[in-house]
Amino acid sequence: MKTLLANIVLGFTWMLLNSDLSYQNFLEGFFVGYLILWVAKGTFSSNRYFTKIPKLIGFVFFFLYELILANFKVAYDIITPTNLMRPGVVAIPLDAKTDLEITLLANLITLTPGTLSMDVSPDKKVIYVHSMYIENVEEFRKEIKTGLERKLLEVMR
Amino acid sequence: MYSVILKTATKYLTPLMLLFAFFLLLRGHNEPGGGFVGGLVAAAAYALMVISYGVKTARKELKYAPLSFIILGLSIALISGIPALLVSETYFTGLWTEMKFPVIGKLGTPLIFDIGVFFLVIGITTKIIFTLAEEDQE
Amino acid sequence: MIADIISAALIAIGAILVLLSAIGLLKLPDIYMRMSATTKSATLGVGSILLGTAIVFWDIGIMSRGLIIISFLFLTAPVAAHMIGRAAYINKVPLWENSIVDELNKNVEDNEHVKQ
Amino acid sequence: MDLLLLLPVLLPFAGGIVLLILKNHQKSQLYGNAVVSLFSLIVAVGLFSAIYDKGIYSVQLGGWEAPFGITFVADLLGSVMVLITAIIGFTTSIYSLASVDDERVKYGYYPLIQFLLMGINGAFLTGDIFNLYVWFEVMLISSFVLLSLGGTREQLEGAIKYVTLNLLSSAFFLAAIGIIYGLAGTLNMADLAVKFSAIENEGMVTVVAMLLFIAFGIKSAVFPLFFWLPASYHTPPAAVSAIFAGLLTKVGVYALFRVFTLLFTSNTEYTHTILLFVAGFTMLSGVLGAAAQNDFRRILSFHIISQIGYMIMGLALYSPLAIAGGIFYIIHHIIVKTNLFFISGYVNKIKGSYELKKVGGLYKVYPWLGFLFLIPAMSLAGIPPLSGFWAKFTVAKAGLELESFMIVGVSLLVGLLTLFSMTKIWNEAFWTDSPKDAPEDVKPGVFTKISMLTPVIILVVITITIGLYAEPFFNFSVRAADQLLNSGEYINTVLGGGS
Amino acid sequence: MIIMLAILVGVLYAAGIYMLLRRSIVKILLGLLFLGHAANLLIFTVGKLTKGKPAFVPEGGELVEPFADPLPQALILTAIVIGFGVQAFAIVLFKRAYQTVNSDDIDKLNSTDSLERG
Amino acid sequence: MLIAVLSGIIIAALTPLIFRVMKEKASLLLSLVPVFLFAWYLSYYNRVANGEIIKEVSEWIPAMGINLTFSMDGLSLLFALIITGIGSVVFFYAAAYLKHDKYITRFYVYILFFMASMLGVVTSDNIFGLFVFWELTSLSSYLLIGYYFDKESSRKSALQALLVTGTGGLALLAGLILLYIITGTTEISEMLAVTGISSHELYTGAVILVLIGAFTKSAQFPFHFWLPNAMAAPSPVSAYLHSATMVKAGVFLLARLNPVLGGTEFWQNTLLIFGGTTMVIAAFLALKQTDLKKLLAYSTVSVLGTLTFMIGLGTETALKGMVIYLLAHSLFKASLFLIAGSIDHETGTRNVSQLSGLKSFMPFTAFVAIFAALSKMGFFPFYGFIGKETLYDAVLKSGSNEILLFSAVFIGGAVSGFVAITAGIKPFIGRTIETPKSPHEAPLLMYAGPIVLASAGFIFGLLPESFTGNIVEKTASAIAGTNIEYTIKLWHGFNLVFLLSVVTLVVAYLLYRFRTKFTNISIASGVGDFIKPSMLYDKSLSMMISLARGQTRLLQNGYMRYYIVLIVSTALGLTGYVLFTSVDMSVIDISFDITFSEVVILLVMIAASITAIKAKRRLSAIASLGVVGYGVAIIFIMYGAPDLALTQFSIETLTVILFVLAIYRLPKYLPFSNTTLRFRDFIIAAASGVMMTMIVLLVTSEEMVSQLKSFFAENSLPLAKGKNVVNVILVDFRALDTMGEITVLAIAAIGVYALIKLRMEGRK
Amino acid sequence: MITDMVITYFAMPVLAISFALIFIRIARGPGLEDRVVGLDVLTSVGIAFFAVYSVFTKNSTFLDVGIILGLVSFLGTVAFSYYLERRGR
Ligand code: NA
Ligand code: NA
Repeated sequence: MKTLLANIVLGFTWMLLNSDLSYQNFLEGFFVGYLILWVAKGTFSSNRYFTKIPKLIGFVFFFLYELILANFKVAYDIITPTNLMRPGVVAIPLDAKTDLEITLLANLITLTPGTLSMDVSPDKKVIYVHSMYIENVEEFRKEIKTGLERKLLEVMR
Repeated sequence: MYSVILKTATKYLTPLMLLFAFFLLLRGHNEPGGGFVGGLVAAAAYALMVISYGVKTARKELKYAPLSFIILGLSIALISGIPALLVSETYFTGLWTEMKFPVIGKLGTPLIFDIGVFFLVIGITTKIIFTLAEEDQE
Repeated sequence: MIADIISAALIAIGAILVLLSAIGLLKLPDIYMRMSATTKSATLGVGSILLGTAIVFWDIGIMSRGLIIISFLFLTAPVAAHMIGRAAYINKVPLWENSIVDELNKNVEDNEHVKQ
Repeated sequence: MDLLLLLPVLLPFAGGIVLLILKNHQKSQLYGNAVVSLFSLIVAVGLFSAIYDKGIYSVQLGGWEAPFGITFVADLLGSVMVLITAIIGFTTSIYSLASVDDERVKYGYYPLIQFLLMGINGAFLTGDIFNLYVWFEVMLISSFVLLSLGGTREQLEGAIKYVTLNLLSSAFFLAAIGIIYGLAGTLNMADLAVKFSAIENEGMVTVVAMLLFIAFGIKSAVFPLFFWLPASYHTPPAAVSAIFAGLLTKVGVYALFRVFTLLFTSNTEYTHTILLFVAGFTMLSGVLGAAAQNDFRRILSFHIISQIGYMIMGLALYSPLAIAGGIFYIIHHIIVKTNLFFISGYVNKIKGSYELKKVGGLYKVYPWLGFLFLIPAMSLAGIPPLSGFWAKFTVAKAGLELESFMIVGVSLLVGLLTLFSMTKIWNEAFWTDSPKDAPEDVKPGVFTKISMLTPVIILVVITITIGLYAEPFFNFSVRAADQLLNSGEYINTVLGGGS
Repeated sequence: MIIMLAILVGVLYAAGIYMLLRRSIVKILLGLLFLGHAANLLIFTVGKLTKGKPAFVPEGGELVEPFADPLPQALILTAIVIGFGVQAFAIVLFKRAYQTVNSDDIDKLNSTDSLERG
Repeated sequence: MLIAVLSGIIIAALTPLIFRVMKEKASLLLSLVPVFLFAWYLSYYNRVANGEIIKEVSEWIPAMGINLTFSMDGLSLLFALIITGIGSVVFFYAAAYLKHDKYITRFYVYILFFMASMLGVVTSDNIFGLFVFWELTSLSSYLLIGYYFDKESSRKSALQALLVTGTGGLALLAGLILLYIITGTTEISEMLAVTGISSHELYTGAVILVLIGAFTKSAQFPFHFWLPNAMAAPSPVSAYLHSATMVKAGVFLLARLNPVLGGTEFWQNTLLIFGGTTMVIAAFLALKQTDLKKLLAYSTVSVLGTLTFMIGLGTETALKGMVIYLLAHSLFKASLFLIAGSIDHETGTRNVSQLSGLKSFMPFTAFVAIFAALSKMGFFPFYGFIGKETLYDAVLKSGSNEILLFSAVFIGGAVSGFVAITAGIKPFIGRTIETPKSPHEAPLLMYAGPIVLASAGFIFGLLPESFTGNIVEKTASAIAGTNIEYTIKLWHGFNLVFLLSVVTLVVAYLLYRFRTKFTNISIASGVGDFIKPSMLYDKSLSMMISLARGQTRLLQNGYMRYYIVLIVSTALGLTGYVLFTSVDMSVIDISFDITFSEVVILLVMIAASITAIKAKRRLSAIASLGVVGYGVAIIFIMYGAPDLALTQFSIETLTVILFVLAIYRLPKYLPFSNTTLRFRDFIIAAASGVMMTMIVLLVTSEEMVSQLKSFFAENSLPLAKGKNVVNVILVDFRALDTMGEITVLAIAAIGVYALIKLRMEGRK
Repeated sequence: MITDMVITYFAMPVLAISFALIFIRIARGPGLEDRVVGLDVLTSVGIAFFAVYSVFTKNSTFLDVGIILGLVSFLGTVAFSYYLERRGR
C-alpha cells in the first residue's frame, strides 16, 4: 500500500519533470516509478507519505511563517553591528520515534534560521540543537517540543 | 558513518535520484541531459548509499556487479551500430522507428547507444566508488 | 503587470536573502552560527527567486521544475548542514567563546557511534 | 569493404568485451585472446591487401558525409600500421600465454590488451583530428593500466611519470584541436588540409603545428620530451614492455608523419628544420642514454628513443626518399624492438633478472637463443642485410642527396653506438659467465618455451624476410611516401572526389 | 568578454603548469585538474562564443542564428568525460604511489630512472 | 657466383645439423667445402686468364640500385682462389686443432659464414652488395675473435675489432652512397665508364670516407691496433682472417676502386702516406714482440701497409709487385700462423724466447716453417723473393722521393726478414728448452696444409710465369684499369735490386742477432709508446661512456619537475618564436564588452585559482578548485551550453568524492620548494599562461565560419530526430567519439579496481 | 518589464557580489568545515543565478541545470563531511 503510494508520488514527480500533465504521461511516470521501486526494493520500500493532507497544509503554513520570522531575526543580526546572540548547544529529549519523524524534525529545526540540528544520540532519544538565541535553556527546549515537534507529530501520526 | 538523519534522507532521496536519472536519459535527445549525465546521477544515488549505509548495502542495492553494467553498457553501444549493417548502411548509421512509443517517443539506434552510455557510466562510477570505499571502510 | 511586480519583488527579495547569507557567512563568529544562519537564508532566497521565475514564465512545466528544485533544496540543505555541523563538532571546531551552553560536549564521549 | 575498415577497431572492442565477460575463466581468456588476435590479424591482412591493390579508401561513419561526421581512412601508411599492429598483437598474445601471471590475467590483462589495440588501430585509421585525440586517450588509459597492473613499487613510480607527462601531452593536443577548430571550423583532416592552405594568418597555422609537435613529440618520445619513456618502460612484465616498445611511440610518430605531410606543409622551412634538429638530438641522446645503462630493458628503452630519431629524420628531410626511409624504419623498428623485449623477457624467465650484471652464460647453454637475439640486435644496429640496414641506408641516402651531411653523420655515429649497446648485451648476458652468486637457471617448460619463443621466431623470420626481400618493402615505402606527399588522393577520397 | 576569458584561460594554464612543477604528489594532481579546465575553456572560447542561446531546435521550428556552436560543446563534453576517467585513474594511482613510498614527495619516486640505483 | 657465395651460408646454417648427424667427422666433411669451391673457381681460370670478365646478375632491390651483381676478373679470381685455397688448408687444420673443443660446431658455422661473406666481397660488382658482405665479414670476425668467450681479453678484443671496423664500415657506407650519387650507378663496372668523378664536389668526401673504411679493415695506421689484439682468436682464425683474407679486404677495396677513384694526387698521396707510415711503424712495433702471434700480426700490419703503399705508388711495376707480394704473403703468412698455432698447441707456449730446438720433436712442422720463413724473408728462389724484388724495383723507378720511399720499404723488408727468422726458424733450431707441455709432432692435418702452402711458395717461385703469370697480369690490369702486359721472371741478374735484397737479408739477420739489445734500447717501444692509437680508442670509449652517463644524469635525472620544465620551455620556445616572428599581433581585439557580474565571476575564478595554489591543506585546495569548476560551469551556462554545465557539475562532485575517498590518511602535505625555485616556476608558468592568452586572442580575432555548425543545426531534427544538437552530435554525428570515450571510462574503472586490489610487491 | 530591470541591475550584481563574498569565506577558511559550508552556499547562489539567467535569456533550459546542481552538490557536501568525520575520529 505504502509502496503504491510512493509509486504514485513518483509518477506525479515524473509528470512534473516532463512538464506534461497528461494522463498518458502520468502512466509513463507510474511505469518508470514502478521500475525504480523494484530496483530500490528492500531497504527503501517502507514509505510513509503524506497521509493527512489538510494537516499537512496547515503545517506548511505554520512552518513558512516561522521560517520567515526567524529569517528576519537573523538578517537583522547580520546587518546590524549589535550582538544579540546567545548561542549554545541544547539537548532535547525526543518524542518522535521513527527515523522519518526524527529526520523530519531535525531538518525542520535546521531549516529554521538560527537553529541547527547537530546530532541525534545513538539510541535516538535525544537531539542536540545549536541555536543562536538561547535566552533560557529550558524555555528553548519547551519551545521546540511544543511547537515544531508536536505539530509535526500531529501531521505524521 | 552513522547518522539517522542522513540514512533516512538517503532512503527517500535515492528513488528520486534514480527517477531523475531515467528522466535525464530519456529526454536527453531533445533537452539537456543524456546517457552520461543520467548515468552519473544514478551512480550518485549509489554513492550516497555508500556513504550513509556502507558499501555492502550499496552493492546489494545495485543487485548486479558494477562490471556487469560496464559490460552491458559497452555491449549495447557496440551492438547499436550493427542494425545499420543489416540494411547495408555504414556502421552507426541511425535507424528510427516511425512509430512513437510511450515513455521514450521515437525509438532509434542512437537512443539505444545512449542507453549503453547510461549503463556504462553507472557501472564505472559504482565500480570506482565501491572499490575505493571498500578499501577505505575496511 | 501584477505578475511582473510580484515576480520582480520575489526575485529581489531572494537576491537580498542570498546576499544576507553571504554576509552572514563572512561575519558570524563561529562555524555553527554561520551555518545555522546562512544555509537557510540562502535556501529561502533561492526558493523566492525560483518562485519569481516560475511566475515570469507562467508555464506549468517551468513552475513544476522550480517546485522540484525547491523541494530538493529543502530536502537536502538541512541534511547537509547537519552533516557538516556534526563533522565540525567531532573535529573539535570550537564554539564561539561567548556561547552559553554546550550539552553535546558531555555526551560526545559516549556518542561513540563509530559503527562503520 | 566499409566494414573491413572498421573491424580493426570493432573487433578488439568486441573482443575486449567478451574477455571481460570471461573474466573468471582463466583458460578461456587465454585462448579467447589468441583467437581474437588471430582474427584481427586476418582482418588486417585483408585490409592491407585491399588498400594495396585499390588505393586509399574511406568510410563515413553513421553515413554522415565528410566533413560532418567522422571519417575513417586507410591509406598505405595507415593500413600497414594496422597490419603491423595486428602482427604484434598476435605475437604478444602468444607470448603472454606463459609469461603473464594468472593474477594479472584475473585483473583484466587481456581485455586491456584488446582495448589498447583498439585505440592504436583507431589512431591509425581515423581521418578526424578530434577522433584521433579520442583514440589516443583510449590507448593511453589502457597503457596506464597495463603499466601499473601488478602495483609493484617500480611500476607505480614509473607509471606516475608516464601518466603525468602523457597527460601534459594530451593537454597540448586538446588545446591544439581547439585552436584548429577556431581557425578552420572543421575537424576532418582532409578538409583541414584544404582549409589551412587558404588561411591568411599562416603564422597561426605554424603555432598549431608547434603545439601538435609538442603533443605528438611527447608521445613519440623525441628529444627533449622523452623522459617518461626511460622512466617507465622497463617496469611492467615483458609482454607489456614489448607491445609498448613496439607500438605506442610509433603512434606518435605516425601522427607526426600524418600532420606534417598533410596539414603543415606550407612553412616547412621552420617546421621541418626544427624536426631535423629534434631528430639529431633524439638519436644522440637516446643512444647515449642507452650507453649509460646496465639493464637489458633499460638499454632497449633508450634505444627506442634513438631509433625514433631516425624516423623523424626521414620526416624532417621531407624528400620522397627520406619519407620512404622513415616509413621503412617504422615498419622495421616495430618488429625488431618488440622482439628484443620478448627476448629480454625470456632471459628474465631463465635468469630471474634483467640486470646484465646478474645475467650471464647464456651463450654456453642456449646458443639458439643467442642466434635469436643476434638477428634483431644486429638489425637494430643496422648490420646488413638485415631490415635495419635498409632502413638506415634509405634515410642516409636521402640525407646525403640533400647534402645534409651533419644529420647523416650523426645517424651513422648513432648506428655505431647502437652496435656498441647491442654487443654490450651480448657480451654481458651471453658471453660472460654468470656471476658466482647467481641463482640457478630456471629451465622453462615446454609450454613456456613454445609460448615465449614462437613469437620470437615469427618476428625473427619477419626481420630476415624484410632484410633479404627488401625490394617489396622498399617499393611499398616509396609508394606510401608518395601518397603522403601528394595528399590530393587522400583529400579527394575523403571529401568525395571533387577535385 | 573574450579578452577576460582569454586571460582566465591563461591563468588556468599558468596555475596548472605551476602546480605540475611542485613536489607534492597531490599538487601535481591538482595541476592536471587545472589543465583540464584550461583546455576545456580554451576550446569553448576559441569555438566562437555566442551568448545565451543554446543549440536546441525549437518545437516545430528551425534553429536560427545566433546560437551557440554545438560542436565545440560536444568536443568539450567528450574531453571532460575522458578527462574524468583519466583523472580518476590518476588519483588512485597517485594514492597507491604514496602508500607505497609513504611520502607525498615526488622526488622520492625516482628509482626507475636514476642511474645510481639502476 | 651467387651460388658459390650462398652455398657457404647455407652450409653454415646446416652445420649444427651436420655435426649432430656426423659427430666428429663433420669437420672433415665441411673442410671439403672450400676445396670444392677452390676447384670451382679454378675452373674459371682459363677464361679469366684470357681477359674475359664474367658477369652474373641477380636482382635484389633494383629500386634502390642494389643487386647481387657478381663479376669475375683477375682481381676477383685471385682473391677468390686465395680465400678458398687457404680456406681449405685452414679448415682441415682446424679439424685437428679444435678436435676436442666443445664449441667446434659454432666455429665451423662462423668460419663458413665468413668465407662466404669474403667471397661475396671480392666478387661483387655492386658497391652495396659488396658492402653487405663487407659488414658480414666484420660480424663473423667479431664472433671468431670472441671464440674463447670465457676470457675477458677475447671479448674485449672482439669488441675492439668490431667497433673499429664498424666505424670504418659506416664511413664506407656514406662514402659508397656519395659515390652512387656522384656516378649515378651502383655497379663498379659501370662507374669505370663515368667521367669527371674526381672533379665532382663530393669527390674528396667520398674518397676520405671510402679510405676510412678500407684503412680500418686493413689495419692501416692509425687504426692498426685492433689487429694484434685480434690474436685472441684461435690460430686458424688468425691465419685465415687476420692475415690471409679479411684484413686484405681493405686492400682489395682500394685495388677495386683504384680505377674509379684513383689517378688523383689526393688518392695516390694519401695511400702512399698512410701505407708507408703503417709499414714503418708496424715494423718497429714488431721488433719488440715476444709472442709469436703478435709478432706475426705486426708483421702482417706492416705488409698491409706495404700493399696500400704500392697502390699509392700506382705505377705498373708497383701494381704488379703488389699483386705478387700479396699472393706470396698470403701463402707464407698463413703457414706461419698455422705453425705458430701448432707450436702453441704442442708446447703450450707462444713466447719466442721459450722456444728453441723443436725440430727434433716436430720435424715436419719445422720443415714447413723454414720453407715459409724463407719465402717471407725473400730468399731465392722462393716466391717471396720475386715479390720483394718487384717492390724494390717499383720504388726505385717511382720517379720522385726514391730515397725516402725506398728507405721505408727497406725497413719493412728487413723487419719482415727478422720476423721470418724469429718466428719460422728460431723456434726449431738451437738447443731444446723446456716448455709447458712436452712437445711432439702435430697431427698430420696440422702440417699437411702448411706443407701445401709452403710448397706452393716454392714452386711459384721456381716457375712464376707458368703458374701465376696470367693471373698476376690480369689482376694488375684490373687494379690499374688499363691492360698491363708483363712476364714474371725469377731471376733478373745481379743488379741493384738484387744487391739491396741481399743487404736486406743481412740487416734482418743482424736485427735477429742483436734482438735482445734491440728490445732493451727499445727504439721500438719508444715509438710504440709515442704513437698509441689504441689509447685513443680506450679514451674515446671511456669518454663516450662518461658522456653518456653525464647526459643521462643531466637529462634523465629522475626529477619530474625538471622534465616538465624542459617540455614546457620547449613548447614556449617553439611556439613563442612563431608568435613573435610570423604572426600579426595587431589583429587582436581588446575591446571590453562585459557586465559587472561577469567581471566578478571571472575575478573570483582567478582568485580561487590562486587560493588553490597557495592552500596549505589538500582539501582546502580542492575546495578552491571546486569554485573554479563552478565558475567554469557558470560560463558554460552564460554561453548557451547547459549540457556542458550539467556534466561539469556532476563530474566536479564525483571528483570531490574520489579525492575524499582516496586521499584520506595521507602523509603530511608539506611545502618543499624554496623561493628561488618557486620564482623560476612562476616565470615559466606565467609565460605559458601569457602565451595561451595571446593564442586565444589571436584565434578569436579571426573570422571563422563553420559549415559544420549550420549543418548540425539544420539536420539535427529532420535527419537525426533530436532537438538537442549537442546530444545528437554525441550519439549520432560523432558517435564514434563517444564510443571511444566510454571505452576510456571502462578501462579507467578496471584500472582503479586493479590498482587497489592487485598488489604484487615482493612476490614473484 | 520591471522583472528584467530588477534582474539586470539588481539581482545579477547582487548574486555576483554574494558569489564573491562566499568565495572570501572559502578562501579564508579557517577550517575545511568553513570552506565546505561556503561551497554549499555557493551552490545555492549558482541555482539562483541559473534561475535569474533563464529569465534574463527567456530560456528555461537553464533551470534544469539547477536541478542537477542541487542534487549533486548535496552529495559533494556529504562526501566532504564524511571525510571530515573520519579525520576527526
Ligand atoms: Na653478465
Ligand atoms: Na573537471
